[in-house]
Order: sequence, then structure tokens, then C-alpha cells
Amino acid sequence: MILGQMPFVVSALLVIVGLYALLFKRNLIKMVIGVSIIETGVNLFLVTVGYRTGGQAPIYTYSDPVAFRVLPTPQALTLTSIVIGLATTALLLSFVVFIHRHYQTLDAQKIKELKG
Amino acid sequence: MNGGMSIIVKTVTRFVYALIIMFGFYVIMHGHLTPGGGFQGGAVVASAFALVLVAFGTAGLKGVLNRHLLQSLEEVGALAFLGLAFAGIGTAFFYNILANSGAVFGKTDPAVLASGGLLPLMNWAVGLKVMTGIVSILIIMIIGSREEAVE
Amino acid sequence: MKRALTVAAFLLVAAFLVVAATTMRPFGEPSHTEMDDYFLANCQTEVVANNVVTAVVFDYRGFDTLGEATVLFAAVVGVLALFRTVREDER
Amino acid sequence: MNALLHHAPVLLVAVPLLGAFAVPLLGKLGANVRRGFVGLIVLLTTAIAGYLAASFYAADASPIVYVLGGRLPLPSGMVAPIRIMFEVDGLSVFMILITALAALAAVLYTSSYWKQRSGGTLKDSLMLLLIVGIFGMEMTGDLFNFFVFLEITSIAACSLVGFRVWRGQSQEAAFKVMTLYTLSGLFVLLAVGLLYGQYGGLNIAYLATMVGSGAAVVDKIALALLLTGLAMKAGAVPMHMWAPDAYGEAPGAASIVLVANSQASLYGLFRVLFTLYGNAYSPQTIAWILIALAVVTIIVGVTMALVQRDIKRLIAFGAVSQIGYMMLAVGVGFAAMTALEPSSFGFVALQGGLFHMINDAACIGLLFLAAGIIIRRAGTRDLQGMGGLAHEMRWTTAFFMIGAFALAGMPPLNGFASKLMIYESTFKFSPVLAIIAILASILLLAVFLRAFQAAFLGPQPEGANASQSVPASMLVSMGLLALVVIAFGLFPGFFVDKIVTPAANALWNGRDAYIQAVMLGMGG
Repeated sequence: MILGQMPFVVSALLVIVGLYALLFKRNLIKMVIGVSIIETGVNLFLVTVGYRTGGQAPIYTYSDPVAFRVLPTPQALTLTSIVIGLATTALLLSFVVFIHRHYQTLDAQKIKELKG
Repeated sequence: MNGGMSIIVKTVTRFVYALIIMFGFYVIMHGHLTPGGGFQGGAVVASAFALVLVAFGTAGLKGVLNRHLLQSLEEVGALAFLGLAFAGIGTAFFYNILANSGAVFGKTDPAVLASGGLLPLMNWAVGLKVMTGIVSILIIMIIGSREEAVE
Repeated sequence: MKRALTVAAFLLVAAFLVVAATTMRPFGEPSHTEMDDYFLANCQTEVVANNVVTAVVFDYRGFDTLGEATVLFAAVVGVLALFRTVREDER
Repeated sequence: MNALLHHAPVLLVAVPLLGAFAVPLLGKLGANVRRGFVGLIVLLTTAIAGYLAASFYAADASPIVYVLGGRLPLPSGMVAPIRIMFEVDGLSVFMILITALAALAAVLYTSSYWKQRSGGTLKDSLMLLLIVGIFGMEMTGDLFNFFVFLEITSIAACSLVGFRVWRGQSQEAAFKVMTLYTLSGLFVLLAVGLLYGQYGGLNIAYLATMVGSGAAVVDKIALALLLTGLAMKAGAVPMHMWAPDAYGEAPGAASIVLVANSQASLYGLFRVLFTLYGNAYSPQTIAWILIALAVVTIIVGVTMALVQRDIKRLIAFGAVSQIGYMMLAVGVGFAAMTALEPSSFGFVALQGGLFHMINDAACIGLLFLAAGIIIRRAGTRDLQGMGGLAHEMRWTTAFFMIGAFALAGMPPLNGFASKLMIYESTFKFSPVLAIIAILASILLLAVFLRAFQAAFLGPQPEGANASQSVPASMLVSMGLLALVVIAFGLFPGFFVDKIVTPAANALWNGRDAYIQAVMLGMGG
């Protein structure tokens, strides 16, 4: 059972690894990397959800017109979520640049000015 | 960052960046036929500019790409995409009016370039938007972090 | 206290994810595929595109793509706003 | 049905989107052109929202379905919807009205605020994008589309929170908020992936018919992920830590739109609970979780507000506690609805909770706008460094007082009207909960009286820049909100009948209508 579900489990593990980095790392850049890993895990999950055993890519050019194909929607969703991830990461990194400019450190523990 | 990298990287970059841009445009153009599309092609083109930025430093793009021009182009791309979506408002927002119409992109054979209705046009709009968007983010961030080093 | 709570929340989410991954429907055998089969069957006649993914991205789910372009636009505007030149007197 | 009404839902998103894309280009023509354009766009958007609401209430209040890129919700012979849809029911229209009010007030206020400041073009664009995202979240009938709009609001909101780049705290707050928003968005996306994997569809109405027919464990985990993600973004305890930072650091006018944004996440929470998972399980547990979270949110919000010295953070904690009241009311309503014998006080609780949403947006918004002026005049955010402002800012003093009294639930203002409904129904459900809620309100009154006394009464400290006069557009903007506060307080019955009851009906027994509007294929 576990073996057959391996792709799902791997993407879940990726999400867990990213969550670990986000929650337990103190370096801001590492936290951003954590967010990025979670995004990757979710994207991988979306792609694996759309797989049909023995299916071909859902593109008709130069391929057998009656072939069995994988589901196209998850691939479209993944495309969307990748671009959203890119935008998020760019903005997060900009904030990190400015935090470093103000506090000269990337350690999350040292920059706790906002309390309560 | 200003001086760029070694002569080897610079020379190789001179050879390949035009090829990368061309490949990116190919991916955008054939988005409705082969794997790819506006986003992927736009990202490929942007990666060529990223390569130039890395190899030559910010000086490499001086005079070639103007930040304000890039931003205006991005807005034009976004507006074009929105306009194409508005084109079908007679039926519904995002209705594909050109598909199967027999006109410019309305060929009924899905295997030719001039098919897909609004799809190729949207691919171009999004491709323009993505490449200019990513390149402007890159340029802004590089210039911004260089100012930080000066301070 | 706070750290213990964080660890507990992390373990809970992790357990949820692993359970979800193992109890989901079998990998490679989606059970409800009406929507995707419709795309595969009709995209060549309705949208006249050979690439079904592009047809989904720009036609059937075109509105998502507009939203996605908007997200990218928002990120560019946001980064621009952060790195803008700020006048001394407004600080 | 005429063409404008038919296209109204999509125009509500497309018009501000056009504005957001065009503002940076028009900004090159000068600040006055840009300001006029933004004002025009927001007026147009508000007009469309008002028109949509008016014709929705004039008709039989059945859900409006708008199919993007097609004619019918279901192509012939299909059991699953193909395209993205907008589905507008009573609850959506109600939320649209709140957002339109917040957007109008914010843009009116901001039209003079940024005269001598940099980045006005970018700020206008981000505001419009935030408004687009909120409208989209409130109208969409597609779960993945909901996630996309959620992300639009996240990115626009965080850029606004970090807009004052010269303050280190604003960058720190923006990073924190962005991380949490992204995490909440990813939880929602994961849940969407799970539901899509199980049932092969993304439409909320379609999924609502399918939930429960697959693996029950996966459904429950998807529900948990959705609830966690959306509660996180709505600012409920224990994930409330971002809210005061965000509200406190955002520019004055943006704070009010951020409140509308939190409420849109709350709307998503209700939509998931009542429509998507409406009758999948016997969800007494969920109702109790909601009630428990609500009580903790109220208590934490009020006690934290007690110890604040920063005026904006004080108001922000007040806002957090109000989210608790809404969740309490809806939790009680949900518990009553799913009990073996549904009792009518649950409906009153729902009405009270929803009515409180629009009241909260108005009075919290009023307080934030007034606080913006106070900070600008006093030159500090610290309550102990202020004083004596009442002498020269009579209007602002009056508006702040109205907002504070309304928030604390003093009659005859709107906060009293909605809180009374919440107290009554909660008391019938559980007297202890009602007493906690009432006590928290009294404490909140004390908090705001202290703030009022510190800022407006007493002697003026040395070094305050007293020369600036408050621009007229700011007073108009606050006057608009104050008018809403007073009108809703004086005539609660009228407004509850007109706009709140359809929304509560949509939650209480509108689930079948919501599903059938799509699944029977009668759109248009």
C-alpha cells in the first residue's frame, strides 16, 4: 500500500521538510527556502494527482491521436502555482534584503522588535 | 558584481544568449502546438537576460534595456491580455471568439500555426509580460542590493 | 511552552499529510475524470489547439491565468515599491 | 436579463484590474491625472457593486451564475462543470457591499494623503489589486480560482504592509505576514489538490455534491487544511500574531482594506463549512472548535489591547477581538443548525454575526482612519506622547469617539445592534459564553476610553506639529463611515431585513440553491 502510494508520500515528505525548515530555522534565508520547498512539494503533489498509469502527455502534435493520456488540468494548475510561487519568493527575498539593511543580521531571534 | 565574470563566461554568453532568446520566442510562438507557452517561453527569454546580467554585471545591460521601458512593456502585456479576455464579452468574459472562425487564427486544423483562436495572441501577451516582469525584478533587486553595499 | 506548541503543531500537520497520502485513492487511477476527459476529447474541435494543457490554461481556465498574471504584476509592483527612492523628508 | 447586469460580477473584478494595470502608465502623465483615474475606477466599481446588489435584492435573491468563457454551466451531457464560474448568492452580495464600502472610504482618504510622498502610483496600483483579489474571493465558485485570488490579496497586502521601507518594523512585519499568508495559501492549495484528486473537479457546487462519497479520512484532512489556512488568514488565535503587525504597519488607508481582506478569508471559512461541507458529517465538533477558538480570540484580543501603548496596535487588537465575535456567532449558529433539532436562535446568531461583519468594517475602519490623522498630527504613535488633540481637531475627535463607542457596543450605535443579537442568541445556547462576550466588550470600552483620554484630552505635549490642517477628503471619508455607523445603529431592523437576512439565509438553507444553480445547468 505504501509502495504504491510512493509519489504521494514523497510529495508529503517534501512538504514536511519545508515546514520543518520554516518552523525551526532561525536564518531568514533558510525560512524562505523552506517556503520554497513546501511550494515544490505541493506542485509535485498536483502533478502526481493527474497521472494515469500508462498515460502519455496531453499533446496531440506528432502523437497517436487515440492514445491514452494523463489528466491535463493538474498540469495547468501546477503552471499557475509555480508562477505564484515565483512571485511570492521574489517578494519574500526583497523583504529579507531590507531587514538585513535595517538590522545587519538575518537571525530571526535577534530582530524581534514587534512584540505581543 | 559590476565587473562581471571571467572572459570565458563572457565569450560563451556572447555566443548563446541570442540562441536562448530565439528558443524562448519559439516556445512562445508554438505554445498551442507543442509543450510550452507564454509563461515557459517568457521565462526562457528572461533567463537569457539573467545570463547577461551575471556574466557582464549590470553594466552589460546599460543602454540595452531601460528599466522604465521594461515596466511599461510589462503593463502593455498585462493590458493586452486583459483586452483579449474582454474581446469575447459579447458572449462571456474570456470567450474565445477567434477559434473556428476561419479568420486569422481561426483555422479549423489544430496542427497548423494559425489555429487556436485567441490562444497564440494570449501566449504572446503573457510571454511579453513574464519576460519583462522577471527581468525587471532581477534588475531592481541587483541595483537595490548594490546600493546597499555602497551605504 | 511556545516551542512545545510549535513542535506539536508540526507533528500534527506531518501526521495529517502522511495519512492523507497513504489513504488517498490509488496512485495512477483517478476515479472521476469526466472534466479532464472532456478537455481531451473536445479541445481539438472547440479551441482548435493540439496542446491540451495550453488550451486549459488559456481557454477553459483562462481566468486563473489572468489571476496568475495579476499575481506576477503585483509582485513586480511590490518589489518596485520596496526599492523605490524615498525622499528624506517623509521618513 | 440585461447585458450590464449579466456581466456585473465579472466587471466588478475586471474594472479595478484594468485600473491597476493602467495606473502605472497613466502615472507618467502626472499625479492629478492618476488620482482622477483611480477615483473614477473606484467610483465605477462601487457603482457596479451597488447596482449588482440592488438588482439582486430586487429579484428573488437566487444565486447568479456567470460562466467565464462559455454560455452554460454544464455542457450537454456532462455531470461535472468544465469552466470557471462566478457564483453570487446572498452572502457574496453582502461581502461585496462591505468591500465596496471599505474601498470607497480608503480611496477617498488616500486621495490627499500621499501628496508629498513617493511611490503614490505604486500604492494606488497595489490598493486596486488588493480590491480585485477581495472581490474575486467573494464571488468565485471555483476552489482553485479562490486560491489564486487569495494569493493576489496576499501579495498586494504584504507589499502595502512593507510600504514604509524606512521603518525596520514594517519590513519585519511584512516578512512575517507574507510567510504566514503563503503558508495559509499553500494549505488551501494542498486541500484543493486532495479534493481534486478524490473527485476530479474544482467547482465548489460540484465538490459539495461529491464530498462524503470517497475516502472519509481524506475529506476530513482537506477540511482541516482549509480551516487552518483560512483561519490563519482571517487572524484567529492562535495564528493571530500577524494581524496587529500588519494593521499597525500598513499605511492608514490600507488598514481598512486589510480588515476587509480578513473578512473575505472569514467568508471563505463560512463557505467551506456551510456549503462545501454543509451536510457531510455531523459537525458538532467543528462548531465547538470554532466556538473555542472564538472565545480565545476575544479574550486574547481584548487583553492584549489593554497593554498596548501604540495607538494603531491597540486598534488592531480590537479588530482581532471582533473577529472572535463573528466566529462565536457563526459557531453558535452552526452548532444550532447541525443539532438534532435545529433551533431558531441559531439563525439569529448567524444574522448577528454577519451584521457584525459590516459594522466591524465600518467602525474599525473609522478608528484606523482617525488614528492615521492622529499620528500625523501628534508626530508619534505612542499614546503617552499625545494629548490635547481635541482642542483643534473637533471632527476627528467626534469620529474617533463614534468609532470607539460603536466598537465597544454602546447604544445607539451599530456595534450595539449586532452585539445585542449575538448576546441574545448565545445566551440561549450557553449563558457562560454570553457573559464572557459581554465582559470582553466592557473591557474593550475601558481600553478605548483610556486611548481617547490619552490622545484627545489633557495638555498638549511640547513639540507637536500643530500647523497642519486635516484635508477635506479625509473628513469626507470618515464622515461616510460615521454615517454608516450611525445609520445602522438607528435603523438596525431595516438593514437586517434588507441585506443581512438574505446572507444568513444563504448560509442557513441556501446550500441546495447554490448547488442547483450550477448542477442543474441553469446559468445565465
